[in-house]
Amino acid sequence: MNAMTQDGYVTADGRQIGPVVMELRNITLRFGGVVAIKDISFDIRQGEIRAIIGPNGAGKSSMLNVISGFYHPQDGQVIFKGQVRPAMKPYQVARLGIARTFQNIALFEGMSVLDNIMTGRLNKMKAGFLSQALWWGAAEREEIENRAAVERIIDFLEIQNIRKTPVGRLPYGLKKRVELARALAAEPNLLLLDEPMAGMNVEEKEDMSRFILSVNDEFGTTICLIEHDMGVVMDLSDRVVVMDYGKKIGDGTPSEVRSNQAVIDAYLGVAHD
Amino acid sequence: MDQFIFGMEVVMNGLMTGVMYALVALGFVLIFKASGVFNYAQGVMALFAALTLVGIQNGQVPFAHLINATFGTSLHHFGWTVPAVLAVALTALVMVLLAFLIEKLVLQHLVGQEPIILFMATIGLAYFLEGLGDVMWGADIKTLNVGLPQGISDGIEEVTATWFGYGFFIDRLDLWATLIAAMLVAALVAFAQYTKQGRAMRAVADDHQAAMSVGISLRFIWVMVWSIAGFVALVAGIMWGTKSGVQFSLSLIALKALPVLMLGGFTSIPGAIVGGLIIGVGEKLFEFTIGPMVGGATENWFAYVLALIFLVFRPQGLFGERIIERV
Amino acid sequence: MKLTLAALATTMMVATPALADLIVPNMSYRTGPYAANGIPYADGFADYFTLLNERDGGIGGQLVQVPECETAYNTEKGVECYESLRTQNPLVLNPLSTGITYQLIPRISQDGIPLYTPGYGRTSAKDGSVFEWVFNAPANYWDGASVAVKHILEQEGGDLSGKKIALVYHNSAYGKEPIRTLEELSEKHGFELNLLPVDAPGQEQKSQWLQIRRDRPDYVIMYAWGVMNQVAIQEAVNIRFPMDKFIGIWWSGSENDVRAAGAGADGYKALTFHGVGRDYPLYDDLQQYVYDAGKAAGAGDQAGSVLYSRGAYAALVIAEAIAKAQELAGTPEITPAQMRDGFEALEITAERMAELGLPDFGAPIALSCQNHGGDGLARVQQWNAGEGSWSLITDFIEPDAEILDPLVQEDSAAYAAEAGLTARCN
Amino acid sequence: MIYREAGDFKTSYRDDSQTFPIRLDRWGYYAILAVAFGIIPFVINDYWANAVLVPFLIYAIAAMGLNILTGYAGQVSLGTGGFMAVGAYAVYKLMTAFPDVSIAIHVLLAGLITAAVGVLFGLPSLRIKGFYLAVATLAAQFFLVWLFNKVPWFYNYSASGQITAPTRTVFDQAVTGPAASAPAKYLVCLVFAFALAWLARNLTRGSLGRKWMAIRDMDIAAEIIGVNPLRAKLSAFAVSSFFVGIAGALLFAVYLGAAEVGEAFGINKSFLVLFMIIIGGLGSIFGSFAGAAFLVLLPVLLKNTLVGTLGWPTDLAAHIELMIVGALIVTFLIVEPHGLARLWRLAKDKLRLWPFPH
Repeated sequence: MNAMTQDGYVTADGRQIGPVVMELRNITLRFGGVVAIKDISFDIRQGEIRAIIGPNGAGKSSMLNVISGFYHPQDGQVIFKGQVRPAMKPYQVARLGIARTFQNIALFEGMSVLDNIMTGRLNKMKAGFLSQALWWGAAEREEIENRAAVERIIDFLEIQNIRKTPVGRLPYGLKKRVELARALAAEPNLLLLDEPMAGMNVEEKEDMSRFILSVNDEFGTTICLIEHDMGVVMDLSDRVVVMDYGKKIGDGTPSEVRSNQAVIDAYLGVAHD
Repeated sequence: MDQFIFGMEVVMNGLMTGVMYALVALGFVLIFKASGVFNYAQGVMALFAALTLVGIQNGQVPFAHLINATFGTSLHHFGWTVPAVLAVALTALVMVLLAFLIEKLVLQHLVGQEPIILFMATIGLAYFLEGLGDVMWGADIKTLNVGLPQGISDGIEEVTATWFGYGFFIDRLDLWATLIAAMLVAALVAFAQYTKQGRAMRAVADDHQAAMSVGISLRFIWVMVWSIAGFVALVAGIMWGTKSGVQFSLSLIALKALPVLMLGGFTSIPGAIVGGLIIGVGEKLFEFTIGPMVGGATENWFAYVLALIFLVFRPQGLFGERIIERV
Repeated sequence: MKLTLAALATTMMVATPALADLIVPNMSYRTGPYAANGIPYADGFADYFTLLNERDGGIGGQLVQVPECETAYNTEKGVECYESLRTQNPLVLNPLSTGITYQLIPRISQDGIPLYTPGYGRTSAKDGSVFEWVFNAPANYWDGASVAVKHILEQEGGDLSGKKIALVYHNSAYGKEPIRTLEELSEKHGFELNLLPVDAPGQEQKSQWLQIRRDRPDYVIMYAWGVMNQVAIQEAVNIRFPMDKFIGIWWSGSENDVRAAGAGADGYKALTFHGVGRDYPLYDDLQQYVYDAGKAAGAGDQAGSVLYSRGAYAALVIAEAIAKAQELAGTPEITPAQMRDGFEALEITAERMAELGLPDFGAPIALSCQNHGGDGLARVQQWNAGEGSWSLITDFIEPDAEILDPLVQEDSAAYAAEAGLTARCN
Repeated sequence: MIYREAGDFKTSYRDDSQTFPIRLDRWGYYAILAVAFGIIPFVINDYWANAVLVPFLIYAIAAMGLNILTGYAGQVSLGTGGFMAVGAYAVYKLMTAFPDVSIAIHVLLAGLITAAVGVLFGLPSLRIKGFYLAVATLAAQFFLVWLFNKVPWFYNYSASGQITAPTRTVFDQAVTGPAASAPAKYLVCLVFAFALAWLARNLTRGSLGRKWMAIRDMDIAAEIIGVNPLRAKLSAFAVSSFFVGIAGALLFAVYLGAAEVGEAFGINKSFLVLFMIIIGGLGSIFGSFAGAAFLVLLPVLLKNTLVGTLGWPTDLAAHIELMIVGALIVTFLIVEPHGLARLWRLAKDKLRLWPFPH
């Protein structure tokens, strides 16, 4: 990594990374007496692929849930685009341009692939109630416009042939891809991916990695992803936060993290014995 | 002061009524807990059980009307009567047979379906049983008498009269219902805790898949649970039927159990009992205090509103675990 | 779907009977929540016409057909029944449900079919100048309330001032019927009226009876139906309310209602507008021509019961009205409009009742264009639990016309105004 | 060989998202409409209107309403009877207060009033879910029935507490009251059913419908992708109640002509409409019609067959009718658990591939 400045940095493969989009400052999250996250701070910059890694139970998903506004931390601040984000409902967070996928796929099983992806664009559809009821004017127009946008994503993720299939019938790997499509359909500023490669075979993982990279590349989307599989993440991400037992034990480029003793211990299980 | 004493009498009667509600709710809970089925037919099962009990007791010829209409005969009774205890036992057997048939003909074909579909199947079952009960035993009102006492308990009236200067009314049937309900719950708990079948039942309630993987036969458990629920329906049918006679309306007691279930949770036996008591006392007290101001007959809706208000503050019900939302 | 329609079409054609007969449908309910009451009524209704057909060859030489239609006491099935029966040209309908009656009143008025609702239905239909097609003789709900109070007056030596009377009622349109009348009467006689509604179906009445136990009203009047009857009587027994001070309307006074409460119900009183039991000469004929011939309706086990008697009585009044209509029209094949004229000229004297084999069974009825409801006479019957039978303990009691007539006028005038009718019979 | 998508290419997204993408379906639909509007009104008699088609159409409207709430938005309700009562009493008050205004407008207003009441009783859905919500809606059912029975203003202080629909007209044709002709009643109900079905179709295919379905399928995920659960659920309650209110208004004014709240709009009605949508198919507008047809037509058909053709005693017929309906429900479930609509779709899928099933 080249020198980090206020405005960003240039990655190893020569992409220009912008200023900080989201900053998490001293986040602490408790469930009853259990501390899930303890005093963690890090930031996410415009255009980068940021990974949060750590063993099972490290608090990664909780961290993602804090970012996506599903959990409200007891202490600390979430600063989005330079402003402290007040405690919001999750749907309000979505409207700020933050989209996500889920570890245990959270697709709408009763709907077709197309409809699922269209739900990603709900916040872009503003037609009034009457227009929708009569299918007249704005409603029909925006349906067609948004359909066109969704079709571009469908093409991009190569899922044209399953468009009309109910998602309940899809295999696991495809479901993950549809979920990514739904998140992309929202044209997010910040895309959160919760273990996008969990449970996939090698081939599917390669496909998914390719998609993540090209999303970042083609749409310039900032991505924050969680993985516990270190190998894939190191190839994919620009900077990595390492968590263990709710604490941050490392933060830096993949190579920096890889040589961090605390991280190695955490992954080898040494520190906990 | 008079108001207060009368209020106490109302509360006590409310508790007794609550036990009667809990008896009906219990059947729902058993089946829901063990098989995840919301058994809409529970009320009709109570009616069917009570009809069968009276029919057996009086030596009625089942399907008499159908047979007479088809063959031009005029059968009515066998001409014997069966002692109450034996009739109850025979009816319990019929309910076991019914459970077996339900499993064999309905549930077995619907294993692994969504709850709404199983619920729907019980709707079909309710229609069917209602028709069957009528065809088998006729639609007239039948007097049910298995020897349970009814009427005011003199002892309680005297004691409270010396204490408060006003003798409380407690129906002896309600006292018996309380006793029987307590015995029933104790028996169920003992069964669930100390017998092999009971433990298997609890295992199934906890986790279907896991239970099946350790070799518990789901089919056997379902037959067993439906049999027990059939027996509970019989007990509820006896209690309610003694008071009102056995007739179609008996199946409507299910409606009295629903707010109890909301309050107590669909999966908790203590919930059903405590929920029943709260609903019983709550609706009686409301009718007693607020009822006269709004014109009375509030009990039907107040039970639901009480349960609703309660749920708004505690969505998981009385004994449910706190719901933590995850993604 | 196509199949459905075809099947329906054929079945409907098959169901149409020969046109020459007199059609008097039996809108019954042998299923549903009130089946236990519907069955004896329907049996009595059917058996009486069977007797006329078998013994007399019908009425005026015309056979009476009694097509039965099951309503299950459900208004929507009632509509279905009405529409299917209407194609058969019925002379008169007797739906035995206040809800269905209300629904049919506008329709039959339009279609010109008489409606006969003895002891139920719309009270103000008594006013024939507004309700041309509806007849509710011999008595209605308001008559019942008044007769009950008169009976109480008699018991109390003519003075009710300072007495308390509680009304336990089915919380529905039917149950609320007597309230207005009783309020007027309480003003007139100076008794205190206590209203205790019970929500349908009425299986749980503890609150109401605890209140009665505390307040100790001198009398309880009850307007209940179905399971509410049995539970109320049981609760009254439970709190040891004196049963002879507990008076039910005629719909709370069948064997079904008292039997479940056993010996405790002994002494319970109910109103009735007809006799009860098999001690009438008519039953000899019924035995000979109907029961022994295997032509009894239903299971044939209801003869002599209160509701069987009521069904038979309704059939009797209809039969008499048919005969009168035939006489007026000069032909045995009468139309519904002639049937209405028959009702309006109907006169059943005590002698005629004796002639029919039912001496002193019902009060004399004399109707006119104005008066479609008779004189509203009713008597009190008392339950004897030991013998399992009702006995009539009073003669026919006349209701308080002074109170009732203005109420009927008021309600029928309101209906006339709402429906835009002008009074007839002038 | 004709029932094909192939050769029926869609060249625009608009064509692709139309209601009946297959040409033969489209023709079938137009044919049904032509018969319903062009032929039936001229041949219909009173029996068919009052005993079969009018109740069928009204229940189909109610079923669509409940299906929007339960089938699309996933909120189980047992308050349908109570909401129908709101529609019925609203239309009664409006009819008697403003006799000169067209009944069609009264019915629509009754729908809107019901929608407002529905939103009020929908508020607990934010906290209470699943079966618990279903039971909670019973509070609305019992309370509303009690209210209409108890407050004389609702029934214009009539002595009996019954409400009776006076004669009102549309285009000078009486559609309520005793003078209404069979075709007039039928056509009014048909127009409402058709228009509302079209409305339901539009609402469920657009963004609002997707919000409802997202809430139904996974409410947490829906919220995280930006669906406001409060607005989605309440809008479902509002639209659903609007439909149900119109059904209640028509049921009282056009079909029954007179009603008493406990009898006509009791808990049985709530269950009946719920049964219709689960038998017909949750989340399907066609299913709403199919379920209503099943539960309205089947008993009439059975009754006419058993009593009319076979000559059974009416009570035996009624009891056995119950057994047959129950057995049929269970059989359908075992054959196809997702309702008549799914059965229909599967049949079509087979046909689409015929004669080469693979």
